Amino acid sequence: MTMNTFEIKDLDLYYGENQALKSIELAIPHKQVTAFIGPSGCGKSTLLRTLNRMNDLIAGVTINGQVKMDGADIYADVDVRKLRMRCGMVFQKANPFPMSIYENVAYGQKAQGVKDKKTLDKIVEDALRSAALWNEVKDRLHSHAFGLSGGQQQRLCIARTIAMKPDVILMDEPTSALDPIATARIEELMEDLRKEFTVVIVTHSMAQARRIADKTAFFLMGELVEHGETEQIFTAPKDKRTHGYITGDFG
Amino acid sequence: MTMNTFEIKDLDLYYGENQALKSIELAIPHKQVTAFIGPSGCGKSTLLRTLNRMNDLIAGVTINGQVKMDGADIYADVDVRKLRMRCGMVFQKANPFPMSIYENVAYGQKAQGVKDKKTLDKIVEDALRSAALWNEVKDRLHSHAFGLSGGQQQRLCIARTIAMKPDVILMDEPTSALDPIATARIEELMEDLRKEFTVVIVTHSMAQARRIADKTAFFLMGELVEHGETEQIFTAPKDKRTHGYITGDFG
Amino acid sequence: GETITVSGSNSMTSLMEVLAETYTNKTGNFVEVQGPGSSAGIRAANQGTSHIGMASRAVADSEIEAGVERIIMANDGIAIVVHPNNTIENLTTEQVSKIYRGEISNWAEVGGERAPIVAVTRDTASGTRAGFEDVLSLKQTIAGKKVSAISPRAQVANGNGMVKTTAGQNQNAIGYISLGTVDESVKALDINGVDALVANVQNQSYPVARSFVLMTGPKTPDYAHAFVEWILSAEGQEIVAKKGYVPAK
Amino acid sequence: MFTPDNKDKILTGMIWSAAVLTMGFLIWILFYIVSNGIAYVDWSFITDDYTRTGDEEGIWPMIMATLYMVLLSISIAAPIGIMTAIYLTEYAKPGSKLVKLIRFCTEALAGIPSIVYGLFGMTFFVVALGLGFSILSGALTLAILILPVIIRTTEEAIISVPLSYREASYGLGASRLYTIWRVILPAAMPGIVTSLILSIGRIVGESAPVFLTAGMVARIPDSVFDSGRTLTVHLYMLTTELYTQHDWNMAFATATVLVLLVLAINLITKFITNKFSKATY
Amino acid sequence: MSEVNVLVQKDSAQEELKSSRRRDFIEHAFHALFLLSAFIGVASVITIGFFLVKESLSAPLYTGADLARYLVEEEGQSIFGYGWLPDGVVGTIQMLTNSTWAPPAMYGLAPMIAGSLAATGLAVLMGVPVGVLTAIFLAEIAPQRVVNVMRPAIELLAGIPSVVYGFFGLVVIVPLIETVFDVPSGASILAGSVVLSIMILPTVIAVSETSLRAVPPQYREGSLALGASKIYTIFNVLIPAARSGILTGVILGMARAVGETMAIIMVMGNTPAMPQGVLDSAITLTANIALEMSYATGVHASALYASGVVLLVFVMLLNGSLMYLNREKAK
Ligand SMILES: Nc1ncnc2c1ncn2[C@@H]1O[C@H](COP(=O)(O)OP(=O)(O)OP(=O)(O)O)[C@@H](O)[C@H]1O
Ligand SMILES: Nc1ncnc2c1ncn2[C@@H]1O[C@H](COP(=O)(O)OP(=O)(O)OP(=O)(O)O)[C@@H](O)[C@H]1O
Ligand SMILES: [Mg+2]
Ligand SMILES: [Mg+2]
Ligand SMILES: O=P([O-])([O-])[O-]
Repeated sequence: MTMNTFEIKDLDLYYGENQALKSIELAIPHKQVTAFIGPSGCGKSTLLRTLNRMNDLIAGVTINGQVKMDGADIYADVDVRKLRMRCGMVFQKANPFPMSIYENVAYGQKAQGVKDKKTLDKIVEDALRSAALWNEVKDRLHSHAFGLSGGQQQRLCIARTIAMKPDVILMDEPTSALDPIATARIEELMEDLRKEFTVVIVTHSMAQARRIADKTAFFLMGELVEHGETEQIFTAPKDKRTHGYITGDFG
Repeated sequence: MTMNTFEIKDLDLYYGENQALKSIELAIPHKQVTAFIGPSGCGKSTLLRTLNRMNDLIAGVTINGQVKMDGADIYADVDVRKLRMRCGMVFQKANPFPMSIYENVAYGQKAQGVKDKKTLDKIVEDALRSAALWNEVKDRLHSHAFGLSGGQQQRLCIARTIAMKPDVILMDEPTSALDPIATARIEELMEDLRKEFTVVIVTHSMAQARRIADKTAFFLMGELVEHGETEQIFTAPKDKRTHGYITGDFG
Repeated sequence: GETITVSGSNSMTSLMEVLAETYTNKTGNFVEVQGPGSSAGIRAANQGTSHIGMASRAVADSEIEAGVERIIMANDGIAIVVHPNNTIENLTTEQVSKIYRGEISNWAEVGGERAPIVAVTRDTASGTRAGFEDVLSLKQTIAGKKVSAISPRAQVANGNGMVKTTAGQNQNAIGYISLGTVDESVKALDINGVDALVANVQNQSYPVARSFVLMTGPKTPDYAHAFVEWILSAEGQEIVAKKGYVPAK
Repeated sequence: MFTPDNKDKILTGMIWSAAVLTMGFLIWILFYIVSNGIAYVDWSFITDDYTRTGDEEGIWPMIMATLYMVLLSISIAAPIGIMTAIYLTEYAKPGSKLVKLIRFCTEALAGIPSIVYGLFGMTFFVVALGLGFSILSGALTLAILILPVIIRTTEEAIISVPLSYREASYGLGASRLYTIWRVILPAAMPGIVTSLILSIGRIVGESAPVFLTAGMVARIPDSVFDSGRTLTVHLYMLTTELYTQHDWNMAFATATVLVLLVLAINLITKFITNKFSKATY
Repeated sequence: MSEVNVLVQKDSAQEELKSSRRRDFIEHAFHALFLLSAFIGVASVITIGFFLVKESLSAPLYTGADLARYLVEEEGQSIFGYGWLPDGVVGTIQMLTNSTWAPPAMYGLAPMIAGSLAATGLAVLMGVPVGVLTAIFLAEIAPQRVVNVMRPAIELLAGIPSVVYGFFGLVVIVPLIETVFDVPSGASILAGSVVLSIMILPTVIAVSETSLRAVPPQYREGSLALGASKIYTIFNVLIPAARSGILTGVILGMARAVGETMAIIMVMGNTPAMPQGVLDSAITLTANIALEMSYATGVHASALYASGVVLLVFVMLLNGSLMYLNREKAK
């Protein structure tokens, strides 16, 4: 039996009147990479943001159904901040804070009240190493994060997330704004991350899903059409619509 | 001998210091569909906007090299307004004006000083027919354009362009914000357009390029890597990078 | 009708507006009254920018150009006012002068309770202030020029009403206002033992008084002169008396 | 003691107290003015003439003078301001020396204290140009004073017109003028209306530059060359000449009318802006 | 299609694309009109500056020649060291540093400069924190319903004429200060700055709120996704990111405070003496102009225009520092 980090049951989500997710049933396994694919507007990002309750920030969102993380219902008795510390998130567009590289990585720990310089130094170094960024920035930790290239910024955001020592990393199209070389670096990095973390990634590139994901879930207009082993989805889809999508008939 | 609508010679384009196009050499043939593909930020939109001098609107753009339309250098002694009337443009996000459907389509003609109601009525009807929108809107020509769906708005923008009786239609990811059904409608429409117009389309969907384009040009980081017959590009690319891109190794 | 322009003293405007309105209703000639201050009135008369200038103080020969005439239209006492709760009833002119010079700064020094004095004066554009300074010799010479001797620590109010509001709400305040505007919200002090009453101004026993002066120049038209004459007539002077000022005749 | 949670609580407390303080001041001021004044505001107070002989004590002439002042200054400043904004956004090369000069000057205009406008207006319009104390002198002075408000707000409104409209219009071969007239100005209209109404608020609220240029005659002006007393100038004069309880009541009543007027202007702004934005979007 | 045909078509195409001067005339005319309008603002500033400077020139000249001599001979004040400078410069220095305002003899602006600076400074000290925190409340904390009520209310605060504030200050704040601080007179710098701080609130709040709302949502999301609390996010990410906007609000508020006249006249006591503390009365540059302008002539009037120039310089300095600080940010 594989362990599941998330278990989603009968999840509906509305933006005001507009239903963006329709009775989603999905289990996301522990220490594996799960990819969400599907055409624009199908609800991939929405579902991802449901996992760390990022949708709480949007006014008028209604959620029905259940999302369990390690058995605990995250929409019931869970401290949102703790939940978000355990589910780190990396966004489509790298969004480092307007401060130094060091401050960016230390940010989450400082927000929890960690002040000790030694502890922070250690955490920052470890996180930057895990994000494969240490060698590139170790001599300019205190220069501004905006001086980094797009790909480096994205890795910085990953480092910032890793520094929180999360269990899960949620990524929303983390490479779609990057050039091929930077993309390749991030994908390599993900190979390492999967050893330690449960990774959920939204991507519009089927090639990418195929390269990095263990499991793939295909969405269409708010519905989860099909999910399963990545190889099976791409080579032997059960649903006609999945087939249509991966062969490029639409989207 | 095929005729070329555009002939681009040794074109460099800079946004300030930053070079976005590097010595582009490309001919765009008459009454065919040419697709620009390539990863995000590779310069597809930039090149497209060079063809009707839309980049003139952006401060700090420097252009070196030559773009000829039907033999006339469009960056030399050409009236920009006339050029733009001959090269209609359709954008990624449908952008109808905040006025009625009729006014939207008549806009370009009115801007040229056409006032006669009959003439305008005729032009509007013809354009809406060509854009396969007439049946859907003929009873509400004077209601607000924002009441149309996304796909209808995009066809309205195409109609607006056709009403100018252009020679060329430039399209920048015209379907990327649309759902699969609306996309299919636009692609059908393009089948008709190719009979009358030279069409240049930017798309991020290789499947779309394959479905609709006669010629395809592949760009990478500001360079034109390869161009030729669509079939040849997708089945027998000459450049390793093209091959990598279309097989999904990156992007 | 014609429009007659009158400008100058702020203290005189309320009286002048009543006169003006009565006159307008009577003759149909409109009288336009602007009240920025006495000095502006003198300047307006000199430059001929208004038909009639107003000053609520004596106007020296040196201040006016040839051809400008001065006509006293009324006399007015300047009441020295304090908060109604103040125990002081009487001050001498010398005490008042010292208070304003800043040499006396506590009510105890003049027989009152132990409390600091808050002296309130008018702005330097004011004729009331100039009249007050004249009577109490509050002038000094600096660099060969005559300037006010009122302490720069005295608060400056830009109208009779502002002085009255301050004196009426601050127990420690002392101020001076046109006698015609005194009411129960403040207490007018006796000066040198003489009550601040219109009658005492008339018989010249109340020392702090000044004249309301009208000025006409060579450019003043006849219909404006007619207005001045009307003010000096029995009918005009009756209004002056009714408003609480001392008629000139 | 200063755990992150406690710090949060303290800061949250500070934020709430600041908001409460702000609202408290507002309610205090409004309540004080209106509660003391509303009893004396009635129809005749608004529509009567103002006389010093005591038979009529209305504020009608001041309302009229205020109205004249508003109309005249707006009709001078609005076209200039809007056209300047158009120049800055649609014609001038961004970052050029000329734009920098114009922007520096409008910013300087925005920052000049209103008393300095008064000084200038008195020296220039009243004396040098010989316009005298008149509605015209006042309106010209106020027109310069509100110019930066109109320019800045209109500029903001024009800039926030989506680039896509511009692209579409130019893409259809429309000229710059046509694009401005048909697309940009209509879309920027709510912002322009806001700027005008902000300016009206400013005109209604100024005192020093008004009485230094337009004078203070409490009569309905016959023409723009007559002097007039605006409501705010009237209130200012009332406050410097408060003699009797009755004067106080009149001052509070005038202040109440002013506050209500400002409130009305704000509500009209909202209304018109909403209407325009519904019409275009 | 034959080659000849193609060539003909190309020729006509070339012809068609040639620029024409048809409606260009109207375009140019309007361009000129717009440009002309833009220059009216420039012309106004230049005219205002020119008039003020021209009218103010005789004051420092006079004070330079006469006053300096007087001060040395009779008051024993030292002005040595300046002797070699031109009269105008000596006069300007005298005017800015001398603390006696006694027209028509002495025109020291120091008390008014001090009064303006103290009242403005204190108002900023009190008003800015309250304003910025209220802006945070509106942008980040308050529920939409509260915002819908508060924002128009604050706009109303912005639209109330300053005379009304002055009136309120005169009858409410001034007596309040008398009782609370047990001072002889409440008409003081403190009263002035309390009134000013209320008056600058709307500016500070509106501009700060706008810039807080303009902070890209990615920053907020990024921070919250790291498990930071809302308050931590506000103070550690949002405020630094909105810094330049908040600064603009503060500087605009300061400009408003420096320029305020009518409210200040009613509550600050207007004493032309150097203030010794915040509970002292004081006069500002603006109040002094408003009080004396109506009658001043000659050198006295020049001195008032000169205080106008001083105000103008203040405002330009504020504008300049704003530009400078914002440029630092942009880097
Ligand atoms: N904040 C929001 N308010 C209202 N509707 C929203 C919001 N965010 C998303 N939606 C709608 O919800 C649907 C799903 O959006 P979502 O962003 O999850 O799609 P997506 O699959 O991530 O698409 P993409 O590939 O373009 O990122 C869309 O129809 C979208 O318009
Ligand atoms: N207005 C601009 N100012 C400065 N740089 C720009 C501007 N527009 C585009 N660029 C830069 O020029 C390069 C090419 O951009 P372009 O928009 O042409 O790419 P694209 O191929 O259309 O990408 P996409 O698929 O994301 O639309 C990018 O690096 C982009 O950042
Ligand atoms: Mg998404
Ligand atoms: Mg593009
Ligand atoms: O009458 P005054 O206002 O000049 O004192």
